[in-house]
Amino acid sequence: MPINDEARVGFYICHCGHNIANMVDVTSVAEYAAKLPNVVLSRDYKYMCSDPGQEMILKDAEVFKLNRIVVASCSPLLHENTFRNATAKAGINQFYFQMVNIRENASWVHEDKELATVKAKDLVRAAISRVVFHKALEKKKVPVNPDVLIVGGGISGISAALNIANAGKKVYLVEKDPTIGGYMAKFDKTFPTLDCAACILTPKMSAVLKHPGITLMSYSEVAAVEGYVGNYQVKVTRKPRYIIEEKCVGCFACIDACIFKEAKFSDEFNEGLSKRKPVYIPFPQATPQVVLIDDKTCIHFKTGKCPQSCAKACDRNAFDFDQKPVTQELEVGTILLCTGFQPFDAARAPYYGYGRYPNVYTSLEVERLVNASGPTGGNVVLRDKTRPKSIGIIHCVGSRDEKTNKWCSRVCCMYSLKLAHLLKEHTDAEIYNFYIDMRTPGKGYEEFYDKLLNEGVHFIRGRVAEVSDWAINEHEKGKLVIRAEDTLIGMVRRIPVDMVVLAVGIEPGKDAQDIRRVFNISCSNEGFFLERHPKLAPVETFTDGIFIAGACQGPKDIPDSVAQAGAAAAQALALIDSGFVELEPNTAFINEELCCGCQVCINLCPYHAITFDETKSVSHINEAICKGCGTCVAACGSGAITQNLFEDQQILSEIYGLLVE
Amino acid sequence: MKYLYYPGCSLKSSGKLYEISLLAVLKRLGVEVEELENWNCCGATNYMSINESYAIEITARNLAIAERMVGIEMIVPCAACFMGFLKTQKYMESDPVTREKVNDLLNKAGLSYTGKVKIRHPLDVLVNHLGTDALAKTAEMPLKGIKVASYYGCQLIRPYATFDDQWNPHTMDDIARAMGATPVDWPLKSRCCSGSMTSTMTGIGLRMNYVILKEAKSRGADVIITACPLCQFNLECFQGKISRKLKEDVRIPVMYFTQLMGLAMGIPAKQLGLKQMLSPSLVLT
Amino acid sequence: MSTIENSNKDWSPRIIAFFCNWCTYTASDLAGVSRLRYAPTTRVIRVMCSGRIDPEFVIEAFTQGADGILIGGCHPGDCHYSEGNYKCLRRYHLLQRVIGQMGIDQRRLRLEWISASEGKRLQEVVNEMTETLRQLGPSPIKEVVQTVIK
Amino acid sequence: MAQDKPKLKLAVYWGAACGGCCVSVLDVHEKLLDILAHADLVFWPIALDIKYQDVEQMPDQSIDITLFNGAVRNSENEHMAHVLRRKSRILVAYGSCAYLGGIPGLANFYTKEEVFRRVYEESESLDNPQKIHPLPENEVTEGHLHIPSFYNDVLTLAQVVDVDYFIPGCPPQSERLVEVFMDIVNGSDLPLKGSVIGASSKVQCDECKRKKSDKKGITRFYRPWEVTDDGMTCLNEQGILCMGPATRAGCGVRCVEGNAPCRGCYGPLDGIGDAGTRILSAIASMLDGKEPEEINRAIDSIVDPAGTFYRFSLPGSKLRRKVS
Repeated sequence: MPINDEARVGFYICHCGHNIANMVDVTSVAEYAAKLPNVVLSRDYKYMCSDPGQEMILKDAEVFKLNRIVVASCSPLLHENTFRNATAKAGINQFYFQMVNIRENASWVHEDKELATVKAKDLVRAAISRVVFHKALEKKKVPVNPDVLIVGGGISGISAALNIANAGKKVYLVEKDPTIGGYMAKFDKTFPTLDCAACILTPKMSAVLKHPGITLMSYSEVAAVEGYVGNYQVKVTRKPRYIIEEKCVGCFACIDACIFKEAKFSDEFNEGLSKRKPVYIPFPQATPQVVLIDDKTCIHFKTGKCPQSCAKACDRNAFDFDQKPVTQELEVGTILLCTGFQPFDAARAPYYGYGRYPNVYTSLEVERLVNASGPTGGNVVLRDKTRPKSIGIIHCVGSRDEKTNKWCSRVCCMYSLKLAHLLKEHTDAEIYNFYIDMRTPGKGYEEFYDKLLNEGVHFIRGRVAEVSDWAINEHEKGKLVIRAEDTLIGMVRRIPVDMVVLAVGIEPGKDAQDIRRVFNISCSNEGFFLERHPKLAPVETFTDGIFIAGACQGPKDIPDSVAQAGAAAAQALALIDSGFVELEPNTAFINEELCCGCQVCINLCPYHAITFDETKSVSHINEAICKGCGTCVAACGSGAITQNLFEDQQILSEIYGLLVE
Repeated sequence: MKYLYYPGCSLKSSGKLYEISLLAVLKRLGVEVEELENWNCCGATNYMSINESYAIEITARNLAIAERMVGIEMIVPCAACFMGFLKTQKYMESDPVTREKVNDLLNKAGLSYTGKVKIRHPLDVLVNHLGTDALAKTAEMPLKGIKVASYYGCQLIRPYATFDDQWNPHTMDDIARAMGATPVDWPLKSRCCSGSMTSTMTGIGLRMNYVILKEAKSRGADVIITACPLCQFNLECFQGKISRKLKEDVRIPVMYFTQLMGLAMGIPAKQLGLKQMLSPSLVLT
Repeated sequence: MSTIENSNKDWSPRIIAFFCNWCTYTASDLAGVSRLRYAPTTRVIRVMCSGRIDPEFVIEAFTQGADGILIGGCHPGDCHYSEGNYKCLRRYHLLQRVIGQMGIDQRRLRLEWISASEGKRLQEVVNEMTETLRQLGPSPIKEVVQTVIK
Repeated sequence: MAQDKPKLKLAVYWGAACGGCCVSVLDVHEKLLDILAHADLVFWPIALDIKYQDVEQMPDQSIDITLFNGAVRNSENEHMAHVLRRKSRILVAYGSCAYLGGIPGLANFYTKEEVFRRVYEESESLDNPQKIHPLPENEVTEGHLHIPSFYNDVLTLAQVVDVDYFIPGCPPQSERLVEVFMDIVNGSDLPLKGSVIGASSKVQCDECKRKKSDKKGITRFYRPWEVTDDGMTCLNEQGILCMGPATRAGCGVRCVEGNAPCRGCYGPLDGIGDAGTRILSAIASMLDGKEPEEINRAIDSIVDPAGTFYRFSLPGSKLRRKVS
């Protein structure tokens, strides 16, 4: 292997409290490193990332004339920047630094201290062997476009949009549905304060609409995203409403005039509990207040033989039956994803009879039933219009179950309590809550549970086995029988009720995987968007400049979603107000002296960063476009391409260091 | 169309009428079957509860013999055999230790099994392969006005079968409908018939059969149809005793779904074994 | 000689693992955070994308004494750089042919798609590969390369 | 003038070679006279009757330049390599075999036993019922006989002795030889020790006149006779596997000019650790297909991938030979 006599390496190994020191013999690694070529200094320290730890690097660099720094501690994804900054402060180019991951990659995953120590030594040797060949590089600064894209107009997206717009930035809020508001708009009351959801949400919805800094793009979806942090190009496709949005004032004359005198199509907003016409508005406070036509049910689109009475009733000529999807391009610097969740499909738990017994409802349907603006005007009646005298609420439907979703959906216990209270209030029925564990961690939540206990609601602790109409006595005739183990009394119980409410859990949205691909972020195993760090970077993603908030990241109630939206907004604003981003200089470049112009590399680049210069007959990489994957480097037969930070010699030295003592 | 056919012990003895009627119906439908040569017990109940690996091993032998008939799927009508086959396949597919052990034993016997045999229940073949439309065309004497309670028992569709909805199975209802009868919706389709408990813990066994018979009757069913020899046996043989003991008449015809089909197809009752029934099945004819 | 051979434990293979920054390296971090225990046989080299992995790195690692090489990238369709993993896949398959012809057991080189959330998968793959290599025994490559037979 | 200077002493030797390199020296044609005007040939087995003993008795460092062609295959090759190293001021590995192992180096895909079995037992033109193999040492009535022993591994010259320069090519282009020689005669600054000389610092494609584009997307490869070459487009783009993208130029793109794909005899550029993996990676980077099946279908159409990529460089590669 080639050598570099100039390099003077300072090596530091971190105990990370006991996190590393318990499984890796840090003193022996430090002693070992001290004897390696180029190493001038080797130390171990309790917490390298602490101020004294970083301070130590600074002082040593001066005293020992260090020009390379290697720190063995945690993952570079966590603290590489910390130590690069310390290196820079010590007057050494920050890229003369290499980090060794002996925590996530060693101490936390191994059980044999001796072998873990051997592994740590190998990794340290590799880093020292590599850092010697590092080059001084500069981070490139690029300005951040201050405009922000927010995807999803539920409570998270709305909150974030207002936060950012109030800070004077331009926001594009893209919502796939015809209206913003999300699931919260469907709720009657919110727990634990029982304030009316509409009363607190609709002012925010109209604030979004009126805010000069917010461009609301409803009934639209993001089709493509290109670019990088600070400079994203986004394509948004607006679906046709067949109504010119700017002209419609929401007078609803068209709806009255529709050729369908009676509404006959399932109303999505009311969870199918009522009907709507082909021309409709999702709900009275929908924002924007613009009607739309459902082209799957509209006679005009189905047969072309409709007198278009709706359009004739419009005195503002807002109808345009020829509308097509329109794609608009936006330039933004940061993106917030607030794309929410989907409720668990109760039909996937067939033992509870949803879809089979009409009086089995999902919690969301019941939200509409108890809602004063719902399909029954808040009058809780069954499908046969009778009022239930007994109601069973089954918790954890689809949640905490190996067969469906393993996770706790976090909101169901609380909303079940809320529904129990509201149903009791509306019907005075006997209410039975079937729960596995009652989870009420939140401000005022346990108190709310206490309140319900005193309201005479029954609580049965045990997982429900099935809901059926199998009556074994007169008492059960004509009822739905809930069979469950009552673990507190150690018996199987049969509770006959008139109505069953299934507390369905929270799942990743059905388009979460598509969204993830469009925005180039990751999902966790269950399909929720993956945060950069579960504790320290809960709203960041692995793609710089893209943040996540709300239930798209994991089950969350309204207060948590709003808080997270605030956090994401603050992160975006911090990025915008810093004015620029520093790009990792891991781009590739072509040595024209060696390039033969074979053009093998050109099509490998997904960003079209490589172009062929006809006059010089060589290829050229535009480093502003290059994202530093290094795919072209490995393809070059001439070895003419070099990737900064990942040069062949650096990687080969690392391999050599790992394997050869 | 040709299938291999694994009858298992029940269809040659207590469930003889199942075999007779099944073969008659398949013949009428033009489905050719060839009995698996030199077959042995499927390993259900006794084996399975005492030594599971023996049960798996002997079923694997049947699979290995079947695998020689490349490309042919095998019909297994008995619910216990059917589950035993699926269980064996599942174990051999997912557990390398079992697979290795079983293969060793098979090799010693000059056999081998690579997992290529597809096991099908007659319900699966009839509904998902032939289709209810084709079945309906064969119903020369549609069973108009007859209300049928379909009863699957505990092991036909759980936990391994995929040809029907495990929680609310419907293939027998589909067949009944195709035969012109009216299926009744009832919640005990796949409740346990108590299996062999009718002989070991008679009180409990009878009680379990009682709830099934009673519920079917109270839902207005004229007949219970089933696809399991043991279910048929329990429900039919003990209904008199149950009625006497509980002083409540829960008697109702209990027949194999294939017998019901045969009737609708106009196959003479005798060829369907209906004359050998204990419950008053002939009222239907 | 590797440090592992010097330890008095039973022989344990050395796997050089090339992990892409966005998926598999993150998965290995996740395995760490989740305290998933696995065999201490891997030595990870982080690259930005599996597309950066030059076949020469693999051969170099073999000649320097690696018993196995594990390449980890994002699942097809999920590459952070759009399609780098496919380019890796093409090189991998061609390289597999060549190492096969070179008399190297092809099980010594393995490519796995492991996403950022699949810490568990990472654990399984490392343990599986360790077991496979244990059965294959120490790689003869380094010795063959260094010992000229006249 | 040149005549006033003492003449240089020049030697040419062949190890495991086909003779082509020696012919390439002759191929300088009338330029040979120029060379001989400045140099005396002191050793050249193909042309002059000078015995090994004569060379062994020459004073050390007395030969100015030795062109050693051919790989090191047996004890005789190795012995002469050591002798010539000692006797020469400048030792040049001349041609692909001495440089990287060359075609004889492909024998490193086999062991000595396999080679002998093939040659002395299985060869179609053989009549050797007793399966007699040559013995390096043999006692006969006339006395003790010995022949050079055949090595299991084919070696490059540099793996045996210290080499000053490398001139690649199978064979090297004669013009290049003259240029190099005249540079030495004219006292030009000699390149850094260990350099590859008489060749370009770029790869073949740089000099290749065929039209190249960024559309590679190869779905299968063809052997040259399987398709009609349009004579204009990059051969790889036509699916004819050409080693040009990773092979040093300097030959004048002779093969491609003759409508045959480059086989890689000039070896890789400076700083490339392994010629085979370099071209492997470049070729794989031109492939199309995202499914392993598609990719493998394309790869199936490469006849003998390892033999193709390491055609001239196996002994000089990282792995050096087949492992087992």
